[in-house]
Amino acid sequence: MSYFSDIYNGIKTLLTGMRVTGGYFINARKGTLTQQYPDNRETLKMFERFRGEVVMPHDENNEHQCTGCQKCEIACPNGTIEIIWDRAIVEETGKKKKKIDQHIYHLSMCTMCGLCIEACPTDAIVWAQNFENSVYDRTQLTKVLNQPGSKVKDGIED
Amino acid sequence: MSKDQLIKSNFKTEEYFINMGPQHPATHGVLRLILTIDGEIIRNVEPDLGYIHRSIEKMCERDSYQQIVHLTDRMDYLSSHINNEAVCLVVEKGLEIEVPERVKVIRTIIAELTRIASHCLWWGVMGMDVGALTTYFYAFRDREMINDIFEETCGARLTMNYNIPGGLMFDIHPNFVKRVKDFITHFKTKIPEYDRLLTGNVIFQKRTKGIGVLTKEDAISFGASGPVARGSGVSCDIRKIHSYSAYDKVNFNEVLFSEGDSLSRYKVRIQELWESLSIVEQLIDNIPEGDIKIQTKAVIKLPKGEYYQRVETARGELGVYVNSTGTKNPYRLKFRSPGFSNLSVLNKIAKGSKIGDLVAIMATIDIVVPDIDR
Amino acid sequence: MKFAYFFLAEFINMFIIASIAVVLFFGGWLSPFGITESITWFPEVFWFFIKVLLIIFLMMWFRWTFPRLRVDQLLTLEWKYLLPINLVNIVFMAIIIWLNWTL
Amino acid sequence: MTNQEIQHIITSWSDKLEFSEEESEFLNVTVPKEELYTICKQLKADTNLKFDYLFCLTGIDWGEELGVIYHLESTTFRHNIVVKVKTADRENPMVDTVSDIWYTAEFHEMEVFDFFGIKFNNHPNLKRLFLPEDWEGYPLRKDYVDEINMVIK
Repeated sequence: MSYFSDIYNGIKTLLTGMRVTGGYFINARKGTLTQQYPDNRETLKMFERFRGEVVMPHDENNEHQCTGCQKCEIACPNGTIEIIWDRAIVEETGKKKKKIDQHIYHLSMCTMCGLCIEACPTDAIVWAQNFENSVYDRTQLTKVLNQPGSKVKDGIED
Repeated sequence: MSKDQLIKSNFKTEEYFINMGPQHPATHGVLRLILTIDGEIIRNVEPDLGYIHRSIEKMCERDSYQQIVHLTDRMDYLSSHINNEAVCLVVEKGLEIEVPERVKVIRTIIAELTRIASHCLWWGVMGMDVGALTTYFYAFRDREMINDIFEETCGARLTMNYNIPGGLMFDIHPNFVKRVKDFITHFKTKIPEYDRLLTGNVIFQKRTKGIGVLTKEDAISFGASGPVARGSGVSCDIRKIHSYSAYDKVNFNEVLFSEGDSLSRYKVRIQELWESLSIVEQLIDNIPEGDIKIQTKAVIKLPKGEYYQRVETARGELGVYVNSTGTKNPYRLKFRSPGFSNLSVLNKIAKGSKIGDLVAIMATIDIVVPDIDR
Repeated sequence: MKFAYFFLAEFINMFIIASIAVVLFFGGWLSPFGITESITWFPEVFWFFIKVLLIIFLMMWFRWTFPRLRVDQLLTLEWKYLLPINLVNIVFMAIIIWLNWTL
Repeated sequence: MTNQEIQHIITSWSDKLEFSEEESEFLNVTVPKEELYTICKQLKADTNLKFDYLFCLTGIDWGEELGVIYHLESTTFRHNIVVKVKTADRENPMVDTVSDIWYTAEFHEMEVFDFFGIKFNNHPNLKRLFLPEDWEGYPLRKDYVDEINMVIK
């Protein structure tokens, strides 16, 4: 009689389902993955490869490693990076050498594809793990990556 | 006068249109369906697309081959790694380079993890579409572990862009193998739980069994692929037929069910979770040593000709057609996306069913709208 | 806030249903098996609320675990499964009262 | 079945076909647009070929001509063929539909119409699929210009 077996099967499967959720209700603490995000800012640690935004590290002498070769600018698919560069005379050799004036990075256009960092021959730009990028005005997302007055580290050639 | 005619002569029914979407929680994105309904019965479904069309194909015509890869992340964002792989494979085919074994194995592992993550999300959303909210949390809990693995190795959770033509962007993280093994042991206990909670459930069976039946002939003719076609008994697994990467080195079964209804499409995906898990398990212990990329030229120029590469994403067959004239940009690049062909099935199988079933049918077709709109 | 009122109504509905069920089938405010019958100062409303909350918990547990039935399937369930059970129950209760059975 | 055998079978159907295997992994056959429908119908119906799975339909702008490329596979024999059709008329290009042979072509042809403006005769529901109805021009053509939205590097 399928009518009664239907009832039996129905009740049986319902009870198995309720046992699964009931078990989790009792062991609610076990295996919790939830992170209380804004409250755990101090302890929150992102993975080292996490792509937050592109930054240009400077050392204590305010020197960076960017030679202004523009490979990142060419590699970028959507024009996120613009480099304003100049030629300056190097005192020792007396030759003209390329140097960056401003390394402009439009975070608002960046898709975090990582092609610029892949393309950089001198590792001048790296990923930062910062992800809290919300601002009230879009123009604030346009950043100049090299600090004012900085210069390229000695001995960096592309 | 027969009973039906009597009813028809006495009760006049009127067909009318309703819009489902574009901002409807059950359409899985900005997809608008124009439904012609007669009471509760669906008479016609017409999808209205293009709300998030970004014209990726046109953008590809001006981008270099390295830059195209990251655009494919944004197509089917749930199997982004497999999309990347497709473009990389077609470029490698054009340049006639053979990537190292290590690259192939790592690509395969991550592709299968992507498939598991995608099916996990689908399972949660499937449960939610038929009204069970708890499935969503359980599925996301397991998916979170995979996303963490990706984040540690690739740097991003969804739009990974880990493949480049010629290999991988960087090597796997030292923790990768351990984390994946942890995940396998964890997930093996969870799939039976999925079954207990939803698959065997009497309400779920009632909602999916015999609903939205797609016959084998229709599945082939509509160009359906992936779990949608395999639920109808069409053997179409690209991993088996046109094997790529390291799929020829692993043992796995192509999951086939012949009923063609929503339940069999559901079962295909649940079985595929097991198969993907077994593929990962076979490969994770013996990732060969070696290089992680072959250095390509900074400007890749494909020789003149036409190239076609098919891969199996979580939703079905993704084809990349590249027509090159020998310059650094493709002359024409076409993505044959699985979602687009699978969506065209919808009108055929939803016709005549109740309006409440449409959501369940759409959930089993597993629509990702950016994949359709490209 | 408008939505909150609507949703509140739903939960109030649940409470009402649970209260009716408790009063009709679960002995209302009486303690189960008379465990607190001898304590005269014990507030009987305590048992009432415990029972109501238990039933609400059961309803929520069921609600969040399982998929929803389609409307026509829900009607099938009500007319073909729940109604016959109900009728059997009435006959059974009549027999109990007729034979003067007690627990 | 090898490409030569397929070519041998198809050659007997018409004398206006051009075959090529260069620069592609599949067997390519260029079909005049008047014969497209009959050739496609035969490709599916022939018991030795049985091309029942249209897995890709691409519109393409060759500069001078517009074209449609059909990638076909047989699910029983697993052999492939690529059918190409070209039309020189850029103002009012017309190609026969194959949507009653392979149902999937219905959607794909709508997409091609949307982006290339190729009209398909006898198509059941030919309309703009992605773009709004009042969109001017066909964006994937090579001569399409849109000063506002397109950024040319």
